[in-house]
Amino acid sequence: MGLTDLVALLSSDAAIQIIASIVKILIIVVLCLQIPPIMVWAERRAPAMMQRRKGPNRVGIGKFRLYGLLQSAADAVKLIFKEEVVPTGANKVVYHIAPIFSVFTAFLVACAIPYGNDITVFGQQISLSPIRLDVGFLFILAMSSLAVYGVTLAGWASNNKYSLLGSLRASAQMISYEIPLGMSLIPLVIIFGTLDLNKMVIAQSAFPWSWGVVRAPISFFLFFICMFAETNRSPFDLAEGESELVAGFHTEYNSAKFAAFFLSEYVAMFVLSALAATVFFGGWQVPFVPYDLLLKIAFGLDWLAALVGFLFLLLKAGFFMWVYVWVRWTLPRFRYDQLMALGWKFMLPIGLFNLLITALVVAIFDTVTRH
Amino acid sequence: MNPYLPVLIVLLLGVGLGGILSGLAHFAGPRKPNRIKSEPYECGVPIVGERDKMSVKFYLTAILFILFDIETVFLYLWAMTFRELGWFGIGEIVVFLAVLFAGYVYVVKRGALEWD
Amino acid sequence: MVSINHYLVLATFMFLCGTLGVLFRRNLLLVLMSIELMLNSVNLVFVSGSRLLGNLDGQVMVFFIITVAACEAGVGLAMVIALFRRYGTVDTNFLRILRG
Amino acid sequence: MSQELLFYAFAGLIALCSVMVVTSRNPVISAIFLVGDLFLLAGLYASMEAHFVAAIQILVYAGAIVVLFMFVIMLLNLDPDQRSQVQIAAPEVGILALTVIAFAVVGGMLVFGQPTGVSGEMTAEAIKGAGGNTFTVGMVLYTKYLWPFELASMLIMLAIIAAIVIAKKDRPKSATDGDKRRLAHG
Repeated sequence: MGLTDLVALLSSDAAIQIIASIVKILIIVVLCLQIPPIMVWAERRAPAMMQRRKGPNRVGIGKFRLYGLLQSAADAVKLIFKEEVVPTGANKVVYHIAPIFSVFTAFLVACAIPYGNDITVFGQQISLSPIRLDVGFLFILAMSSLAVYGVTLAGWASNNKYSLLGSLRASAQMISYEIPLGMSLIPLVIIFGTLDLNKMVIAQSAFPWSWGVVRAPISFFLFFICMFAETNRSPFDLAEGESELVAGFHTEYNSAKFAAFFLSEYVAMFVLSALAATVFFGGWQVPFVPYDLLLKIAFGLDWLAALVGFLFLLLKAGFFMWVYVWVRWTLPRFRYDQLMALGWKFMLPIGLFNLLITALVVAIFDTVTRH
Repeated sequence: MNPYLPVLIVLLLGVGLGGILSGLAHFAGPRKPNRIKSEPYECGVPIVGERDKMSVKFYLTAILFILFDIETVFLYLWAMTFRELGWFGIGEIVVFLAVLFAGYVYVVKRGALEWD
Repeated sequence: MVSINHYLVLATFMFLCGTLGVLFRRNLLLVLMSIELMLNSVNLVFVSGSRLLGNLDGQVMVFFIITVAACEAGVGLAMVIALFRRYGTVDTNFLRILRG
Repeated sequence: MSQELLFYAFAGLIALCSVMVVTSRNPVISAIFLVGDLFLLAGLYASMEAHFVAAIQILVYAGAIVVLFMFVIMLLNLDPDQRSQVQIAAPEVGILALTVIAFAVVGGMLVFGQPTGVSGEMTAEAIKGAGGNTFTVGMVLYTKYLWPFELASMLIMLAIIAAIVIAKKDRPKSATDGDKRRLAHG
């Protein structure tokens, strides 16, 4: 095969799409790999700030200490070179595949978020969410429901009572809050009439008064609580309440396998933050600057406009990531019965109520505008 | 291009990455296992008792989860067709939810959601 | 082109696996899982039929089957738990003895 | 061509997973293979443009039903099956023989021809034009299958009640919340 053939093959429409999707996926995966180090750093510096102490500030390159940012990198290297200890009596196969389950579900969900409006490359329309499906919404819910397996299997395979109890608590909590999570998003499907996340972002427009949070405030309230419960974060972190369960389901995991759980947990946090930004806060829309105007400002270059939108999405998601850290160092932990009661007896009825109210309001609005 | 092709790529990549992390754990670190080190963690004391049998509460939570999950899926489908069905759809879904809500009230009354 | 025969053969094989599991496994949980396998093979036939005939009823039917499967799994596993609590086993051979 | 290749890959894996579900000695391994089976089936559904069914296959089947199985396996904390001396009793063998014969007949029929039927108009293109797979499935469900849909709610409600009646242990009546509080405070 000559060089010209190769060029012809690579510039065919299908090839451009496939190469583009591989590039998109790699970008998102690399982005996701950056999240844990940055968040670990934030989770050390933030409480230090709140408690008037310094936090990690030593590790750096020569004289440049970068506020201790490299501490996380050092930790990552350390984790990889630790000895792996598999507890006796563990189910070896399941013990080894549980972290894999956690990691790939987290990445699948992360790739389904729309990171920008469609752009045109070599005459091909390319969507800026690596996985773009008509049922994108259901895809995200489906894949995040698979995340339970990583937790359950890890706890079961470790042959440790703390692990088992922690994993059962964590998975019961995750599945309990999946119901209000799913239910809180239904009103938005009613309002925007689509399951495609990018279409939802476009429908929200650049103006905050037509964003999801204004149109469905109760939904946002429910979603916000579920964000914390789904990721087992404080104040709902009983699954790893260190005072009673050592470390929860990953008590027996160490070295790089622990890092895998760590990674998927933080990616899951990022995904929920990005989902909140996408569904309730206009996603990649720049506030008050409609996309057409943005395109004009960006000299008509759609990739530049998309990049700006991408940065704004990261900013919005980053805000929620910060809220995660903030809440962790502010609120005390719930009790398990309180957590379950909150999910089943408070959020579920409110979710149903919210759904019916939204449906009624939309239906009345439609009926009125039609006449 | 098939829209599911990226799903496959991400799946392979994710599994690969997880596998690499698992493999690193195996090969990068030192390996000096001994009997005491690889005992299940019990705060440093000899293991007490057996692994507990879990409470049936977890099972009850899971079964309720399944049934309400199905309901959520029905609701998603309904939300998609909401504009088309209008008031007729609302009537349908109100009947559907009323029946399920009766079940929910039974669950609460029966105390299946109490954790103690 | 993948014809409907391909799907039917695959579904047949899955159904056969499920049947074997139901008939010969002694663990009640495995029996229930085999039933799920059989239900899934039926779903596969429904979806491929729906595509062949250009008719969405098949997909709606799959939805109903999944609903029924969820209810079946819930109640079936509740019975497994009740049996285990009373007899301390989920072995079908043992449970058959009780029939007298 | 690539479609066929993909189908054979998926079908092979599905067949393998199905066999493993039935033959594994450890129920947890069976459940993991069942998840694999469901995942791959969702892939096949997606390749047949049944996007909605593919999504709920994972959301409900893999994400909920098998989780329940997993919970029960952990709840019972069973030992892996002792190599079961497969009990071959007459009724089972009879049923098996009948099933195999039935499937042989089906297979023979498949060799000689393809099943056909009255074709409807919901081809892949028509569905795309009518608002996508999810929307059209929803319309069929909420108009043509109105009564089955309402009956499904009854079924779910009954399942909820039945599961709780069967599985829940009754608490001794005396230990009401008030009593417990009194006990807790001495």
